[in-house]
Amino acid sequence: MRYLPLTGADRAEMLRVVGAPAIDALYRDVPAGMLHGTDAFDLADGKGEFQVEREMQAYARASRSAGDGPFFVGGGLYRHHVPAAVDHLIQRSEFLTAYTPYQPEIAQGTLQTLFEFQTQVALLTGMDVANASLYDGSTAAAEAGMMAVRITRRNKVVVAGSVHPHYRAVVRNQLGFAGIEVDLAPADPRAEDDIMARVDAGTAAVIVQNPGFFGHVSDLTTLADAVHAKGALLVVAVTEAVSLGAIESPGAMGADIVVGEGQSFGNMLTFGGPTVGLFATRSKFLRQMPGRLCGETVDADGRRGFVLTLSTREQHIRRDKATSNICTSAGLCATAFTIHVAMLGEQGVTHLAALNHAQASLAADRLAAVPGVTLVNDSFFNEFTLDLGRPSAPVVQRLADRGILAGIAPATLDGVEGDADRLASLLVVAVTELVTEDDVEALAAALAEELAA
Amino acid sequence: MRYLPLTGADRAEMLRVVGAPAIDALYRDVPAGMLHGTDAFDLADGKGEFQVEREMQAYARASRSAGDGPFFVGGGLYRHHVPAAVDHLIQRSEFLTAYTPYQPEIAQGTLQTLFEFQTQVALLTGMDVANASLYDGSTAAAEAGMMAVRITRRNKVVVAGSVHPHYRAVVRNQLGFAGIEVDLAPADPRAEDDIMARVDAGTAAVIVQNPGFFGHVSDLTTLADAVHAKGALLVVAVTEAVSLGAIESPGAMGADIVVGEGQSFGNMLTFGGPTVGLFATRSKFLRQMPGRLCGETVDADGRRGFVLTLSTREQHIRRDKATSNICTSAGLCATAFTIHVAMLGEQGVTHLAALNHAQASLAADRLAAVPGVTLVNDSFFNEFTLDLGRPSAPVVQRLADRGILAGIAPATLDGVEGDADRLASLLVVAVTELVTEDDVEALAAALAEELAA
Amino acid sequence: LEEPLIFEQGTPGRIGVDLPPVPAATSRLGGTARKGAIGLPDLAEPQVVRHFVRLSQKNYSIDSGLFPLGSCTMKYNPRLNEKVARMPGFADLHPLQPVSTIQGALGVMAELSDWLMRLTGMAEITLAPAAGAHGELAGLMAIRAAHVARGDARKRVIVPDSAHGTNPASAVLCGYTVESIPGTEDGRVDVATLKAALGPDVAAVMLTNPNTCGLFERDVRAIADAVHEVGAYFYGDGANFNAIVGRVKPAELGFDCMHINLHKTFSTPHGGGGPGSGPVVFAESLAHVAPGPRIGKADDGSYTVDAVPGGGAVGRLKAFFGQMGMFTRALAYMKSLGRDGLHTASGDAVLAANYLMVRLSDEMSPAFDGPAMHECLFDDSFLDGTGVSTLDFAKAMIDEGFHPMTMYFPLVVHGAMLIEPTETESKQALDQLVDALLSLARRAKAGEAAMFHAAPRYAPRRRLDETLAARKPILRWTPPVDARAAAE
Amino acid sequence: LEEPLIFEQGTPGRIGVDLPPVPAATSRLGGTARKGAIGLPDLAEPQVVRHFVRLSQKNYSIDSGLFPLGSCTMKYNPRLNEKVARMPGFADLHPLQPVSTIQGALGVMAELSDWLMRLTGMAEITLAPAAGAHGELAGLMAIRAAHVARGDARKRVIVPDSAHGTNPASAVLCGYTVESIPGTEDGRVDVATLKAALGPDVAAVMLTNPNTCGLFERDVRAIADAVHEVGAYFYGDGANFNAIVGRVKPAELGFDCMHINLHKTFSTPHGGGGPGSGPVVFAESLAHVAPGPRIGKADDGSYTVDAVPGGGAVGRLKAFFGQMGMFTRALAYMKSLGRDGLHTASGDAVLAANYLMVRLSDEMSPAFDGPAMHECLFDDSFLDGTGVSTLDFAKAMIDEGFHPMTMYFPLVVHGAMLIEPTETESKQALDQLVDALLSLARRAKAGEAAMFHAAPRYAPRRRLDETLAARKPILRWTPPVDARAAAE
Repeated sequence: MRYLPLTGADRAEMLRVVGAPAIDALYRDVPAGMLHGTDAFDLADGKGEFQVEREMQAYARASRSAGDGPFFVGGGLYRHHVPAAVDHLIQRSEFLTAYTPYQPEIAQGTLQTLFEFQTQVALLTGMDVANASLYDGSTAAAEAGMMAVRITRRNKVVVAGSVHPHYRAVVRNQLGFAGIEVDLAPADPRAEDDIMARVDAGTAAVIVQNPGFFGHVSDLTTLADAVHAKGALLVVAVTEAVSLGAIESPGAMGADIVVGEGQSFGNMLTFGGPTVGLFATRSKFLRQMPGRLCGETVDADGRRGFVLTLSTREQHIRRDKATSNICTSAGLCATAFTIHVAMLGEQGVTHLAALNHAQASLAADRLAAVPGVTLVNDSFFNEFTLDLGRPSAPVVQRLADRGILAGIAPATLDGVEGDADRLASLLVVAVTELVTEDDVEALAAALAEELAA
Repeated sequence: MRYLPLTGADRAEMLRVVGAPAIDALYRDVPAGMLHGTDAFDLADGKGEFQVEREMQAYARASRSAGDGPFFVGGGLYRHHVPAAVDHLIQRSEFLTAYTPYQPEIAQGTLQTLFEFQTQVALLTGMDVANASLYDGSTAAAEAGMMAVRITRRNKVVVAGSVHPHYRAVVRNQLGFAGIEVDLAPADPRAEDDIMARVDAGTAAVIVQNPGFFGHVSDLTTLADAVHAKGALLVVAVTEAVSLGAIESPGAMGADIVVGEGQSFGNMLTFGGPTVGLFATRSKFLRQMPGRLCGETVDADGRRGFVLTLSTREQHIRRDKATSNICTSAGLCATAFTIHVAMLGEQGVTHLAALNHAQASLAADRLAAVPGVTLVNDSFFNEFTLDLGRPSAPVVQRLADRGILAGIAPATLDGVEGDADRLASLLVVAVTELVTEDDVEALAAALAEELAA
Repeated sequence: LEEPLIFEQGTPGRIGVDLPPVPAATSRLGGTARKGAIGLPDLAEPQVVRHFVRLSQKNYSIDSGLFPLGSCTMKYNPRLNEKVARMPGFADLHPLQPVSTIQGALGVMAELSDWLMRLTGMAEITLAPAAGAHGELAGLMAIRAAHVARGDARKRVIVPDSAHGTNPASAVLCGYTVESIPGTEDGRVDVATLKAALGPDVAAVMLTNPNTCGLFERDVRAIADAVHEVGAYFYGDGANFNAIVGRVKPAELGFDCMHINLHKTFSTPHGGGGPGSGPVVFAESLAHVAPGPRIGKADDGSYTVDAVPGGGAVGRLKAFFGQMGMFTRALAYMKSLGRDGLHTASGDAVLAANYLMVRLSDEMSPAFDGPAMHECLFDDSFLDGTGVSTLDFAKAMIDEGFHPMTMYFPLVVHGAMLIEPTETESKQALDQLVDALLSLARRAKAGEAAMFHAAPRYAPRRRLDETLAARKPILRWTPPVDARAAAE
Repeated sequence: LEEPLIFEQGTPGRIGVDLPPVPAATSRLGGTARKGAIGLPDLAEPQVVRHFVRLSQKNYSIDSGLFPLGSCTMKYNPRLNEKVARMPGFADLHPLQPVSTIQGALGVMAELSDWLMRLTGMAEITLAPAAGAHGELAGLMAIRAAHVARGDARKRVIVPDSAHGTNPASAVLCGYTVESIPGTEDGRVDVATLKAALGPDVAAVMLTNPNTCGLFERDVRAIADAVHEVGAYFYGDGANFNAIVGRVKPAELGFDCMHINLHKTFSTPHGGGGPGSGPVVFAESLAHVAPGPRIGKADDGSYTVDAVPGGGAVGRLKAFFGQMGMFTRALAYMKSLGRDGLHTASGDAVLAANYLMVRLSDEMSPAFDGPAMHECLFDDSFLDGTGVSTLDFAKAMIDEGFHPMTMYFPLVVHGAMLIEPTETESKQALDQLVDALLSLARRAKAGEAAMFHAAPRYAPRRRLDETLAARKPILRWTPPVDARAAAE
């Protein structure tokens, strides 16, 4: 077997040294009858590389990948161009096959990268500090809720209707098991929420999303003041990190904690995972922050170096007193994020954001001109909501059958509580720099036909 | 522009240091009127990465790649499985972006790899020494002819009908310009050549191919003796390196020089280039050998190390007295070869060869059973010739239109002199480990239909 | 050459990514347009590539040498897996596409689920958890949901003191209080101690088997019986499943659920700390409350996304379907090895650990008797009186060209050194490690403490001041003061 | 850690590539089946990967630092190009497929040809040559064929003594005798000397422009006229085209043909010594004898493979169509830069060389006055009396973290040091190089010769004994004697 370097002779010699007659003898602590040979498993035997590749390729070809035609699906994952250098670099053995940098002297590559990641996230979100990544945006949102509960010693979290349905479901589930009350405002396609009506003296945090799931962008300054006036924290979720290049940062608008999905930078869609959870906050909340942190220090010769730090917050030191149970981060995805943002730089991030916004704006105008279609949003970044005037899910399916992935019918999503009638006719459309004018025309034409039918 | 790090400010400061008013001023030695701006070029301006990728992808999709369906084309390039680790490793910056190892202290990676390559090639071919690669098999064959002329001080080279038509054309062209007589035996689909009839006292070398272009494998021992008796050298070309795992080595059969195409190990088809030219010979001919050589030595601390050596044969030292004009080798392709052969090892090379041969043998039986088809070869490795009893070129085209790439119609090839009538009906079919039984059935069925039509 | 931070290399006027010009369009940002600069540095592509290549060269990795981190399972990461994960049908696929357009991805999930359930003997599975600790949480949620469903909500979770820190942390996150129980002299759970701790308010006992001392909990069946007797569930921490995969079915050991670390047992890369993937398998006892996603098959053979058992008693664990990029890698790995290869792999891993344990015992002090499973544990008693600590010993390994073992874990052993070689190291590589460690142990005993204290000397950095880092945290780059002043 | 040869790591019984079993089939090998073992070592995949990762770590590369090898043009190699070259429509394509199935590849060749002809102002092209020297040969063959076609076969080729060694070697290969002419005091061809050497038996004059001293041959038009006057052809060595691309059209300089190194000017990677690609462009004067392959376009817009001009007076240069893998990379590069980017790139390359020349002149001795083109040349007079040679100076650069410059080339300058920074280095990187070189020069002059003689000290190897290697060549591994004895 190609991955196993021991030969029969090696095994015999090693067993001799160990003093065991056979490998099975080393399993003598396994209860009788429970140590099996291969026959006990109704599974295939090993295969050569090209056979496995062929089988996996067959699966890959059984899906319609995003690049196969017009594509407008967003909803928390966005199809952006990732420069070839990013994937090249994260495949370097030294990044790909290293472990968590517990031995900093021989892990400065990973550590300095994480330090740069933390800085980039802090800059983009307008916050003081960021951690070295969490699993994804949805679990980061849940962690933020729990952190707010720890900080405020209150036990209720309010989740706005602008928040991604999946994020809502994750927050409700995770906080629910932790014994925290979760007040979910209904889905809010028209940004009409009066979220403050749900905030009371027991509220630890209000979680909003910007741009919202339906695309709205909001100035959160007033909301932040109102939340703070109630003694609660404002948590802002950002599911499209590219928007931070065009929209005022959550930090500047008064957020206490910013969580986000960083997939847009450096990471492919990959069917939704792995991605990279962003988590940033104010310095004063640092020690209540979950997740890994990388910090600057000096070595025995006085040279600058980086280490994992403040691990007294973490489970491997604090066990049941830890700020979170998180052990694994999104290291490699964070590395990809860091490299892509480094390549873009100030100019690139702002240009990319402007390009996305302009293309989306043009596409919205074009699609709103299709008879029967109404543009729901007065404001948006690169994703907006259309009202088709009829149930959108069947339309989406028929367009998919024609080779066009038109977007998301929100009524079909887990976690999207709200006015079912109002939701049923909506279509959430994302337009990134990879969408061409031809793609928009193709969608407009097909949509016109479907709606005329 | 993303590849150019100088900023406007950098340029201004550098021009100040240089004492030039503008970059154009540095071109003052260019004759008047011949220094142009961009307008002088009717070409496009620069584009972003995803735009370029899209344009190149459009070209890539305009071809029918080998993996898109049944595929039986060989003729000097073979579609084998290359393990993913090979391509991963050769893309490492330290291999990919290094130069020729002129500074051995910081190029031991490339040098040790080349030393291992030379050893592998020597072992596979059964020769004493091998160089660090030439451009490809065809130019290696021409180099062998010229080397034989240098060694024997004779001026004629005989090329057998078993040799690949393109190799024949290259040898004739290159040796012709060098003033060497080239005697080309006609194409030899049935291995009936009496090549010795062309060998005389003025003959420096006889070049044969094994397995031949049409697939025959021959025991060359008797031929080697006869060639040597005439005072000439036997040059054996091997275009399918995998065959060396199953067939007695050319060295063991008496070859003086072995040239070959190493693409089968480690390299994709890549439309025929770049590939890797193999060149091996006897120790006594070492100093007449063309191309780069890597040798073992020690460093100032007595540790083993590797350097380029015997460069007094080469053009950068000897100029017009060099053994060849070659400067660039196939370094990275040779690295891929080395890694793949290292992964295969003794067991893998022989197993792979046996697998190719067995699958080809079964496929030959199946295809020979198609009405109207005759198997021309009594012996072969993984490629054989069928006689379709009618012109093969139109059949190949029609099968291609049906999605099956059936092989090569040799009559269409540049350099394939011979009996046109006999050649016209032939089809050369290659079967590697990547050809499935379904592929063979598909070809057999389609061929039966075409021939019945 | 030192490599500055990317922020110290930027110069305005450069670009690393060329983009088409922005077309004229109506702004829809309203009043929210960004007002200030972000503060990111501008570099060209060649500079960024060189920066990260140079940084990478400061890392040790499994591809550069043996990485015997106990409990971390640093095995070889096949390159085929990387190639497969990047096939456009997996990498360029969105989970919110219509189900008819994601059949291949669902097929991978279905086949992966099948492999994992057959290997563990379990009845149900969720692929959603993003990592092992997330899987623990998912499993505990199911346990809580099961108790709640039968009107028997419970409070306590019992965890042996040798467990990973994630176990108690996850239990707390799930609303439980945690009780830690000490192990026996021979490094295992004491059934009597456990029984004494059990009671009707105990929701679950979490057990890692093989445990973090590298030992198989030979009383696992008795423990299971005791746990079940009080109506509690038996949670399996599958972090060490690699020792027994293809040989032992955790369901037969009595576990009600278990998470599996795809990045340990099934070779997906660690990537400097993640991403991971932590599917959870469930026995029949918990199948009725297993969380989603759940892939089914329609009559026409197409894959479906089915409703979650128990009416969603355990809700969504994570957005979308889980770590698909890890699923494709793990499935490619399982298909490559097959049941025979997996059987051989676990055996080789155990053999290698025992070989190290026996050979290293010449100079080092094993914490417990064997046989070891996939890893072997030493305490620091062989260093007594040498002035060399476990930390010093580990740092000295760096100068010998090896990554150190896991230090000071598990907590139950003084100055613990936990060594896990995995099955993908050759005997030559194991022998090199043995030679280096034995030589270091002899040098420690010979009074060369100063050398150990000075280690590492041949690494990109000498020992780093972790106390300083924690006392005065610098967690991000900030522009130098003069640059800020100049900008004002 | 030292890395043994792969041959020293093999153990029978391992496999690095799993393959399906061999089906039963009739052997068709006749009597030729291999009798003995090949002698290759058996390793598992993880061992092979680690071996080559470790070897790679002993290499310097453009991605790890500045690589100022004059005349070699070590510019950044974009990763996009690698991605493009691996698209299945290019990488998994066979040149002997029917023309209808290779339209995309032919399209790439057609567009690449178009770019190269427009950039050079030339009329015809062949993409076949595998490298620059191969291109030289192709160009000379065309010249010979043109002379032969008009019944005027000639014997001599004139080459300046500063030329690359490939120039005379290629001319000899093409059946010519070579005459070398000395340059002027200012590093260029002397028109009078050249004219004196010309005669009716001269077939061609080969000129590199910019030349290997990094200077533009300002009399190129006068030279061209003199060459043409005697009925000879003017061959352009385009190795240094990168200095003038997008600014100067070689056709206007009077060249009849010129080869282009795609791996220099157009960013395809050097790969440790290749592969290269050396297309040749031809002016109208030689278009009638240009060798193939030649891509045409049919009325329906499809691409065709056309007959070669001149009835094949120059025959096939190489099997198949040339280095497609380099064509795709070079075309991706040209499309990325565009005419504007190419113009900027050549200007930046020239600016960087002049900047280095001026700044280094503080301590080092330029061989000639500027302006330099893409590279700058120093002689070793600044080292007179220091006991430090050009070689010592170069090796000392290694310890400073830089790859040395080209040494002892061109031959026309004593102890030559040829420095080519390229346009892909930042000003910061250039300044670092300047600082290091100036410091080294000062240390040499300050009498620190011993440090130079001992260099390099911080490389994977110290200075290697090249004399020993050449005197007793060991060009391959052979099994140790005892192993061979044991096997007998």
